[in-house]
Formats: sequence, structure tokens, C-alpha cells
Amino acid sequence: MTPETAILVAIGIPLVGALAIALAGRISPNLREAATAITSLSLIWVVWGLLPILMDGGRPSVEVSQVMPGLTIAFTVEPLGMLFAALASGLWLINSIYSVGYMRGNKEQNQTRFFACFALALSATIGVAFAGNLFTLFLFYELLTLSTYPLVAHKGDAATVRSARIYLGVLLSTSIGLFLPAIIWTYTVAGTGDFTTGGILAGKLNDPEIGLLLGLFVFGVGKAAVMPVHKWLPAAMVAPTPVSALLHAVAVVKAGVFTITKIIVYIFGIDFLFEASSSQWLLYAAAFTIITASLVALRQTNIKRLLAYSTIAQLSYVVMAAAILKPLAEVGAAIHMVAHAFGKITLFFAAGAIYVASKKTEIHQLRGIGRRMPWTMAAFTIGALSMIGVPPTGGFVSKWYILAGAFEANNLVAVFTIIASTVLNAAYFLPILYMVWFEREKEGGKEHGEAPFLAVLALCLTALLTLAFFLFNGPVIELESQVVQGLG
Amino acid sequence: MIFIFGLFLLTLLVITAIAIVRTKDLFVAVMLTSIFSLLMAANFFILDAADVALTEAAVGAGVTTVIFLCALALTDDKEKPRQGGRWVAFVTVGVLALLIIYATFDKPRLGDPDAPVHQHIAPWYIEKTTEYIDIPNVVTAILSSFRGYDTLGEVFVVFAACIGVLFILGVSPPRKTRGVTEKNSGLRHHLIPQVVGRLLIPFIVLFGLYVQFHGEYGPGGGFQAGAIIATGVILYALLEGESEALRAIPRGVLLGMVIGGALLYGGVGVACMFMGGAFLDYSVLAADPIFGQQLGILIIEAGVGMAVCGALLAIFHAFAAREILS
Amino acid sequence: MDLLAHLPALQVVVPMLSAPLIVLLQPRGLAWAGATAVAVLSFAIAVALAIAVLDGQTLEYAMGGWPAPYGIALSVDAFSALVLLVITGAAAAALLAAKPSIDQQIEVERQPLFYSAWLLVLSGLVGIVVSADAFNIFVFMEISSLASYILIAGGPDRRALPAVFKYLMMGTIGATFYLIGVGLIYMMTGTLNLADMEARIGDVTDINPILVAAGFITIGLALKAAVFPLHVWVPNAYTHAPHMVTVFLAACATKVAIYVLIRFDYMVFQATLDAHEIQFAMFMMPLAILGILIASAVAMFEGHLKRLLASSSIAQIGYILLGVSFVSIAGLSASAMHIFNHALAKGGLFLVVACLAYQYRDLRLDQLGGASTRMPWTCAAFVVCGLSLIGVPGTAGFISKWMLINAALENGPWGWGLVAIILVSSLMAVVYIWRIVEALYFQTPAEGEAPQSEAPVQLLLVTGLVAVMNIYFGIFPQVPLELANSAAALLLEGSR
Amino acid sequence: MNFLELLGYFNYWVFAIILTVGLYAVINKTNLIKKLIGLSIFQSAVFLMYITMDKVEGGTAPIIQKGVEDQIFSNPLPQVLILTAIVVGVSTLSLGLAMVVRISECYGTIEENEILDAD
Amino acid sequence: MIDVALDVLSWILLVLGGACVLIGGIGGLRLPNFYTRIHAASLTDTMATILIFAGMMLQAGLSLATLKLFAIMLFLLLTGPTATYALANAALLSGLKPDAGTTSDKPKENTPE
Repeated sequence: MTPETAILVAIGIPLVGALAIALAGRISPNLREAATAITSLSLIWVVWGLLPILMDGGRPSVEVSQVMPGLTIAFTVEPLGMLFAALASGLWLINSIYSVGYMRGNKEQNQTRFFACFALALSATIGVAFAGNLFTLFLFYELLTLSTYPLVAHKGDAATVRSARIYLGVLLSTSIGLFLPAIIWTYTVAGTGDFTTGGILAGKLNDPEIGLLLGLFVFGVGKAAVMPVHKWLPAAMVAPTPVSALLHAVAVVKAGVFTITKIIVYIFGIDFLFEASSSQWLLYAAAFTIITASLVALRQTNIKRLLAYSTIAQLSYVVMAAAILKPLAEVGAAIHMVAHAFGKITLFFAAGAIYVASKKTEIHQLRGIGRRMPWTMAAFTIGALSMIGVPPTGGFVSKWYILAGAFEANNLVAVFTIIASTVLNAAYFLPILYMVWFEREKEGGKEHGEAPFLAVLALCLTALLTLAFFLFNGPVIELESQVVQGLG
Repeated sequence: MIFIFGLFLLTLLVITAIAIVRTKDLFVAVMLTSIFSLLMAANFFILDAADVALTEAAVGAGVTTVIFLCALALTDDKEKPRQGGRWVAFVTVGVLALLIIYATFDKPRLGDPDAPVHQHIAPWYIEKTTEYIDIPNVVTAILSSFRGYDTLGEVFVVFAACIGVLFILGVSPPRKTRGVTEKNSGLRHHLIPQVVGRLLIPFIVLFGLYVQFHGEYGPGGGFQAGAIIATGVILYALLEGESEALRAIPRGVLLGMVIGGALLYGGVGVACMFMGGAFLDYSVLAADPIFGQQLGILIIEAGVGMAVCGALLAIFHAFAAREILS
Repeated sequence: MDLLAHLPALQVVVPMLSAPLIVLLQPRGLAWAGATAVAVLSFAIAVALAIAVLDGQTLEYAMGGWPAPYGIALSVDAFSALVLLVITGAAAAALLAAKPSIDQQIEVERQPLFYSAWLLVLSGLVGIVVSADAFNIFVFMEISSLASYILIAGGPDRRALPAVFKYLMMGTIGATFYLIGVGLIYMMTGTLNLADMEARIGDVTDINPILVAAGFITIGLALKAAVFPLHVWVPNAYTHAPHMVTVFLAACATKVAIYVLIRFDYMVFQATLDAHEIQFAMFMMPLAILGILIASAVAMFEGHLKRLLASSSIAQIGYILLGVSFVSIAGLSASAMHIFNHALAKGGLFLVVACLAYQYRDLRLDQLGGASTRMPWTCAAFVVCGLSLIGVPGTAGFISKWMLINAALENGPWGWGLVAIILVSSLMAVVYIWRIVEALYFQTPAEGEAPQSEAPVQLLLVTGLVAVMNIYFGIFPQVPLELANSAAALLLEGSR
Repeated sequence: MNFLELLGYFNYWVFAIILTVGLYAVINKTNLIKKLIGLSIFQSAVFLMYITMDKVEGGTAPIIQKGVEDQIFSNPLPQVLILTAIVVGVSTLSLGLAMVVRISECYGTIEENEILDAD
Repeated sequence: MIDVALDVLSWILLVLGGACVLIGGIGGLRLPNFYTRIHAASLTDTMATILIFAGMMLQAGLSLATLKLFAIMLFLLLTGPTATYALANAALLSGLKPDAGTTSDKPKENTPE
């Protein structure tokens, strides 16, 4: 199977999988679970198969159809896309294991629709990862929004529908309102929208226009949840936990941040942006988002809302890292995507497991739960530490690279924000850890044991991955450094 | 000299138009509309448009008035006054009038021979009619051959109107409207109009046929003939009663006439295609092209006559039958 | 007789001559079968014409064998081929799906007349597009209008009659305005053939009557095309007409009037009258923008499903006009493309309405709650066609939206204002489409209204087909795109 | 502009007046039948405009007698167009009246404002 | 000489016909109620038809036109009185009572027949 067909197969598998799941769902739940497993496994086999080709510098690309002269649906695999696709497909397998356990445990209704839409969302994610030009990226970006809408609106009661409406409203209006004109402006100015190393806008835009176009892109990509357009993320908390996990760790948010990084690296070009004075505001916007999101997270009582605001903060880490415009910082951004994915998915799995086992959602209810659910809480601790960036976890590696990049660009604002946010992270995670392990449990609480086995299994897997990432991050870093090879 | 006649007739026309709009009684308005059409016909005749005058008289004055009266019989014929809101209409209408008057100043004067209208196509028609079709009445030549496609469209407009009225009035009235006195026996107890009618109707129908087949030589043709024959049969229906007229020409025959007329016209066109000419190119119909054209014109005029007569009668019967049912 | 030469004439003659025949087919269902066969045949002819015209040449056909300015000429070029495809495609699709819905709404003995009137509308519209003679366009405009009055009057609800009466009054006034315009031009140039008119209009000394004629023709056609201020007849006419009639008319009836407006303005007036294009743009653009914004706003707050989609049609016509008013190659090809894509999207949406109406008596949004539980396929089709209407990438609507934004960007500094307007109205479209989707999927069903089962298979198949075509032409729009581009080039270069 | 010159335009002014009278009736009157009458007047005005075009000074109806040679004829083309337009007018009228009859049966009235209130 | 006499005679006939129609018109205006007015209009019309057509036939001399004129006159003579009769009959049927001496024709108590 040549690399070109592999790309198309990678996008096709989840689609076929969605159909298979929908049909299997009619017959029996077990058959549907099997179908999900097979699809995710074959996706991993195809996507990871591309890894060796990427490692030795190959850039497979294929053009599907020429919609209009100069506007094509084309796919090219480059290191950033590869990383994101590998991450998404890997976590999808774990997430499906977890969601089987969660759904069974929680006895949710119309699970077939859930798994089918999940597969559709994955196909869109892979499409975004492998997109070769802005138009294809926009196509799959919209598909991702539309396929995740039924997931967010899963329960179907009035509250869910209203927050799903906010979710869709913000995402669609930012993408049609800001992202589309930015793309068209790029196409008219640069003549093409293809992602090329070193950027296509070099010298085609004068100074103030660069800032404006960058602004359109950053606020157009609503999924990256940069401060003014972040409203949809807390609103999406009404969804069941596996969906939140998907939203936060696996696909949606990652797609947003991945798009912004790709645009900065492949459309603007790091050096071009660095000289342009009007692009500095992005760094300040990201910094502002990090600080305020962390502050808001401090005051949260509901676990999932706390995790949501922490995600907004972490996302802006990646955006800030990209905005430092130094090669090391770009690598740091890519790595932070991976580290945050592992850490955050563990935290969400833990929150879900707690909810399944004990129906507890508020932080103050977690007093002394460590004794009852040791495995879940252990994973929760590892995840929390990774968020803070304590050495044995993956979070430390990415923060290290971002700091290195910041020092290289001797960008004091970036350095200060990273330190401040690390302190804030600690401020809202450590009390929880202390409460969970060292405080006595309140009398009269409901007796409950561990979460269902499948959920706990997935939990531990991701926790191990977080730890493993700290030790074996060589290949990832080497892959990402290809991105910034030629640049100064 | 024609200007004086024109002046006189046109002012009368304007007065009638204003009178129509102002009257409250619809019955008077319909009668005035009939007079309006007659004045129009006279005006056309003065402006050398003989065919159009005949059509306007037969179709405008004759059939329209009958249909209006049928509709009035089924609805109440008093108009309720409208309260206010006049000035909006005045403004829009005033603007439109100014717009047109503004446009009239650059138009060629009435009857000015070197106006652009008479330069380009008109002289060609007049010369070529004798050469290609060799019939005296140029209007019929253009109507049926040079612009035969328009007239085909025209027949289908009539066909559309006929099936439209049958379709809309096909639904039986929802509930008994106010009792209408049993009038379908026509003016049975009016002996004199019946006798005179029985004397006149054959001549009216004969005159219709004359107009039909005399179309190539003098003013006349399918439309006018159809209308005249239709008015004849409607007079018969009024005098003898609607059921008598239906017995003479049943509804099936009427629909057959309309469909037959339309298909005859289209069929001639398609036949020309099969014989190698373009659509509606009659010169291929016979060995000698001129005779082919004349043959073609004769057939399609018959088709038009059938279609128009059938359609107008079908429409009249649809309205009249409604009266008995309701 | 070789077929290709006669195709332009056959395109009109086939549906027209079969209309009287259909009236004779009394036995049950035969009339529908005959009408569908004829519609599919005319679609085939339209496809053959499109292929013949694809490489940019135009087919001329002298009616009755008389040379062009004297006899009536037919001409088919890229633009007319595109519109022909839309008309015959819409007719064929609507008829294929018509049987169950029409049997429910119209008594059996009136059906032959109904289907014959349907074919007359088809032949009228096709006659307008194919004809190259100003007065001939008027005659066929009358045929199509009269027949569409009949179709709309077929609506079961008594409110259909006042609605169609208002449509009749405005339609006849529009046609008569057009007739006055043609008369004025004929008075000053002495010819009725469009190409001939274009040649002779240049050397007319006093151009006052010509300008007034341009005014009359534009107002008349704007009335027929339901351009913003003159669109009041559309909501009622489309809402109370039988469902399948709305599918057909919404997809192509008003588009033909816009086609004539474009042909008249670009072929006849634009070339010769200096500064006409600026006049035309100044007059058309504000109307189009107002139409887009106000009609979308009305659609957002509308309760009845069909009336909502009808006012959204007016907004989409505003888009087409916006493209035309740019008076540039990109603008024209964008509007030609949108004629094609809107027919697909709106045709699909009204087909879904027909499916819903088969089960539900009342089409108000609060009565349609939870339709997706019983009718999953219908609602899925609605989502796809709705997305195409909004212009989400991957659907047909996106292509014309993309081209429209590109065209807007081309005309200078305040191009961005236009882009903003287009995007705002797309967001409004998101709102009113999602209101319906939420009602269909998440609302609890109203008491006793839950439908027993899906819409009939025949209706569903066609709806599904149209939905799939919405996506197909989103990804592979080469054929309509090429027709649209060569049409735009023809209209602008042809006359320059 | 001497009087005869002015007279040349008299036909067009009458056309303008009748057109506006017809349009006024259509817009302002609420009775549906009065609207239809207004519509037929509106259309007749257009016929008058076309036929005024075709008159040639001293010309007769365009019927070519065999014997007579140099005869000036009026322009036949507008007459053909108006023949078609008259029949279009009658068809629209008859369709309109059929609708009015059905409306009066369903609504009991043919005044537009009463119909609008009924729904 | 003979044709001068014929012309003079036809002019006299035409003038007389015109006068008849004029009298009918004045009658229509001045007479009080419906029946008297219809009486005035119909009588003078028929008389005027005969006079005018005779005058025109004299003008046209012996030709096809004279035959056509005679046919039209015959037609008018037949339909004129019948139409008046039908009008009067319809008025009577719809209850308009003829009543000598009333000054205006506001319909008195309409007794449906």
C-alpha cells in the first residue's frame, strides 16, 4: 500500500467504521464494541505505518479533486500532522475502551449514535491532520464541528440542547465569520493556500495587514479557545465524560491549536512573522488567556468545569509557544500538545470514573476518596502533576522546551507567564490531591468501590503513557525538529 | 383627417376608462368595459389595424363581457367603498405617468413615415409575402408563417386558460350559496328574442366560418373566427338554455376541439420537421413551396379556430354550469 | 432529420405538445406516468444540449426556416444550457417524487389537468430560456405564469386562492411592464430579435425612450423574479401551493426571470448605453443587499416551516442579484453557479417538507417536534440540504458562496463590506436552519402528533438523491462550474 | 410645437393616462372584480401604444390587392403582436374570474380586506 | 345630372338620419323614467338606421358595397327592436313597475315576481 493511498485509507477507515458501527449497533452491543475496536486498531496500524516514512524525511501527498482552478482538495503528511494523527488514533482506541466501560456503567441510551458520531469525528480529525491546503483543512474543520455536535447534545434535554447551541453557535460563527474570510484573503493575496515550509505570505503583505490577517486566523479558529472565543468549552461540559475527553484531549481542541501552529509555521513562516512588529500581540493575547483561565479555574467547584478552564489555559500555552517564533519553542508547542493530551485525558477519565462509581461531581465531595478508589486517584495524581509540569511526568518536558525557546528569544513576558501559570496550576491541583489522600471521609457518604474495570484499565494506560512520555520522548522530538530544520 | 377622428374617439375612451373606475355598481362597470372595448376596436380600425379591430370587437367586447357577467351572477355585484389610503396609489401612479410622458417627447410623431419602426423589418415582410406566400393579407402571413411560433405559443396560452378554468372550477362548491332562482331554462318565455335568435344564429356561425377561411384575403383568421362562432353558440345557450347548448355541443367535444386544435397546430410543425424543414417551415409540406405555405397556413388557422372556439365555450359552460350547481 | 440540429426546438416542443395529450390520460396514475416520462425526456434533451454547448459555441435555430431578424430565432449558449439543466432537472425530480404527495392533496379526476398544467409550466420556462426574440419571451412567460397560477391554485387549503390571485395580479402587471419595455425598444430600433436589437440600439439618436424601456423591463422582470421590494407574493404563494409544486417553482421559476433580466441587461443594454453598468449596479446592489438581510431576518423569526423556507428563497435570490450587480466575470459566474446550487439546496429542502407533510398535518415548527425518531432519513436529508443552503464547505452552496466572496473582494475597498454582509447573512441562515434541526431532533413531540412511519419510499428516494447531489456538486463541481464561467465570459465579452 | 405637431403625441398621452387609470384601479380598489377590470384596462392601454406605432401617414391596412401597385401600407408587425396580446389578456382574465368565483364561494366575499381578515 | 340629384338626395337622407339620432339622444336625457327613455332611444335608432343606410347605399351606387350595406341594415333592423324588447322585458321581470306621471325612476316597492 503506497503512502498516498495510505492517507486516503486513513480517512476512509473511520467512515466505514461509522457505518459498520451503526449497522452492528442494530444487532447487538457487543458486535458494535467489536466493530469500534477493529476500526480503531486498523486506523492505528495505517497511521503509525506512515511514521517510518516521515522519520526519514518523506512527505507523501495526494490530490483528490480540483474543485476550482487553484482550489484543490489535497492531502500532504508533514511532521506536525503526523504527530497529531498518531496522537488522535492512539487515544481513540483507549477512549473507546473507556467509553464502553463508562456507557455500560452509566446505562446511557442510544449509544450506537454516540459511537458512530465518534468515528465520524475521528475521520474529520485525521482529515484536518493530513490536510494539504487551507481549503481542505477548512472543509474537515467544519465537518469536525458538525460531527461533534450530536455528541455534545447527547442527553437531548433542554439544558444540553441550549449549551450545544452555544457550542455550535460560537464555533460556526467564528469559522464562517472570521476563518473563511481569512482563507479567502490568503488565497487572493498568495494565489494558493498550500502549506509550504517557510510560509507563502513572505513579502506579500505590508505590516499592519499581517497583524489583521493573523488576528482573523487566531480568533477564526474558535476551537483553539483563545480568550474571547472560549465560551463554548465550559458550555460543552454537559456532554458525557468520554465526549469531554474527546473534545479536550483527542480531537477538537487539539485540531484548533494544531491549525494555528500549522498556519503560523506553514502559511506565515516563523522568520517572516518574527520581523513583523504587528504580530507581537498574539503572544500577549495567549499570555492573558493563560493567566485569566487559571485564575477562573481556582474558583471552580465542579471538577469538569475546573478541568475545562485548565484546558483553556494549557491550550494557550501551545499558542504562546508558537507565538514565541523560535524553532525550539515550536518544538515545545508540538510536544506540549502531546503531553497535555495524555495528562488531560487521564484527568477526565478519572473524573468520569468518580462520577460512574459515586455520582460525585463537586470537589469538596472528594474528601478521602483515595482509599475507596486507589487506582483512579493514583492516575488522577499523575495527570495533575503532568499539568503542573513536575519532572517524572511528560508535562515537564514540554514546559522545558517552551522555556528554552523563550530564553532563546529572551522574551521576558513568556518566561514570566510560564512561571506564574505553573504556580497557579499547583494552586488549584495540589489542594485537591491533599484532600483526596490525607483527609478523613465524611460519615454517612454512600459506600462505593472502584469504577468498572474497563474504565480503570484505560485510566492506568494513559497515566503510564504520561510517565512514559517523560522517558521516551526522543523519536517525537526528532520528528518535530524536522519541522524547524531549515529555519534559523 | 384621421387625427380629428382619433382626437374624438380617444377622449371618449379616456372618459369611459375613468367612468369604469369610479362606478360603484359592478354591473355598470362591466357594461362600460364592453363599450370601452368597442371604442378600442373603432380606434384600431382608424389606425389601419383591421384584424386587431375585429379581434378586439369579437374577443374584447363579446366574450369578455359574457364571462364577466357569468362571474357577476355567481358573486354579488355591489362594490363596497374603500376607506382612505388613496394617496399611496395616486403617488405611484402619478410617478409612472410622468415617467411615460417624459419618454413620449423623443418618440416619432403619429404616422411619421420615416420612423425607425417602418425601416428595418416591416418593408421586408410586405415584399416577401407576395414572393414566398403570395397571399393578400400580410398580417395573416406574419401571424401564421413568419412568426408562426408566437401563434403556437398563443394557442397554448388559450389551452392553458381552458384547462385552468376547468381545473379551478372542477371542485364542486363547498356549501349551498344563497338560492339562485331557477334560471337555466334561458329566456324560455321570451318568444321574440328566441325567434329572432333562431333566425340570426345560423348567420353568425356562417359569418364565423367565412372569417375563418377568408383569413388569407381580408381581415380575419383563427382567433376572430373562433370568437365569433363561440359568441353564436353562447347566444344559443342564453336563448335556449344551457342544457340545450350542451346537448348541441357536449363538453367532451369541446375539450376534444381544444386539444385537437392545439395538437393540429403542433402536428403541422412536427410534420415540417419530419419532411426536412425547420419546425413550422410549411414550404416543405408540398412540392411547390408557395402552395406548401398556403396549405400550412390553412391548416393551422383551422387549428387555431378550433382551439379558441372550444376553449371559450368550455370556459363559458364551466361558469354557467356553476350557476345551476350552486 | 438529424436530431442535434433540431434539439433547441425539440426542447420546447416535446413538453409543450405532450401537455394536451396528458389531459386525455384519464385512468388512475397514467397521467402522472406520462408527465414524468416527458419531464425525464426533456431533461435528457437538456443534458444533450449542455454537452453540445460545453465547448463554448452557441446553437442557433431559425424557427419556420425564416432568417434571424425576420423570423423567430432560438439560441442556446452556455448560460441558457445551465438554466435549462436546472429547470428540466427540477421538473423531473419533482415529478418523480410527486405521486404520493399529489394523490394526498388533489382529487383523482382533476389530476390529468394538473399534470398537463405542470408540463405547460415546464415548456413555458424552457421556451423563455431557449428563445432569442423579445416578444417570444413574453408569450412563453405568459404560458409559464398562467400554468403556474393553475398549479398553485391546486392547493387544498382555501388560503391558496387569495395567494394565487395576488400572484396573478402582480405577475400580469410584471409581464405587461415587460411588454411596454419591449414595445418602446421596438419603436426606437425597429426589431425584436435580441442580437439584432443589440446591434441597432447603438445608433439610436434620442435615447430617452430606451432608458425608460430599460426601466420598465427591469421593474417588470424584478416583479416576476421576486426581487426584494416586489416579492410580497412569494411567501403566500409558496406556502399554500401543493408541496411538490413548491419544490418545482422554488427551484427554478424565479430563476428564469433573473436569467431574462441578465440576458437583457448584459446583451442589449450594457454594451451600448454608456454608464449603464454603473446605473445597473447602483440600482441592483442596494436591492440585493436589502433583500438578503431583511428576508433572512424574517426567516429567523418565522414559525411556519414552508413560509420560513420561502422567505429564505428571497434572500438567496438576493445573492444571485448581488453577483450580477458586480458587473464582472467573477460576479456573473458566481451568480450563475448560485442559480444551480440554490436550485439543488432549496429543491432538497422543499422535498423534505413534502416528506414531513405526508405524515404531519400542521407544518408549524412547534408541531414538528421529535420528527427524527420516526423519520430519521428525512431529517438527515434536511440537515444535508440545510448545510448546503448555509454554505458549509463540502456542499454545493459553499462553492457559490466562495465565488461570491471572491467576486466581492475584487471590487475595491468597500468589497469587504459586501463580504461582511454575505457572512452575516450566512450566520442568519445558520440560525434559521438550526432552529428547524433542533425542533426536528430535540423537541419533545406534540401530543398525538407522532407520525407512524417514514415518508413513502418514492419520495424518500428522490430526496436522498438530491441530498447526495448537494454533496457531490460540492466536491466535483466541474461541469456546472465550466458552464458558469463560459456563460460569464460570453455575457461580458460577447457584448463588449 | 404647432398644434398638429402636438396632436402627433396625443395618442401616447392617452396611452399614458389609460395605463395609469388601470394601474390605479388595480392598486386602490379592494373589490377583486374591479381589480380585474382595472387589469384589462391596463392591458388595453398597451395595445393602444403598439397600434399607434404602426400607422403610416396615408397608408391603408396591409392587404395587398392584386391590381393596385404603389400603395403605402401601415406596419403589419405590431398588429400581429397585439393579436397575440389580446388573447393573452382574455386568458388571464378568465383564469382570474374563475379564481374570484372560487374565492367568493370559499370566503363568501370578494372584498380583499374582508378576505385578509378572514384568515 | 342624375348623379348630382342622387348625391343631394343621399345628403338629405344622411342629415335626416343624424337629426333622428340627435333627437333620440336628447330624449334619453330629458325623459323621466326608464321606460320612456328606452322608448325614445329605440324608436329613433331604428329610424336613423334606415335613413343613414339608404343615404350610404345611394352614395355607393351599384356595387358589392351596396349589397354589404343592405345586409348590415337588415341585421340592425332585426337586432335593434329585439334588444329593446329584451331590455324592457328584463326590467319588467325584475320588478320595475311602469307608472305614468312619476318624475324620477327610483324603483318603488320592488315586488319580486
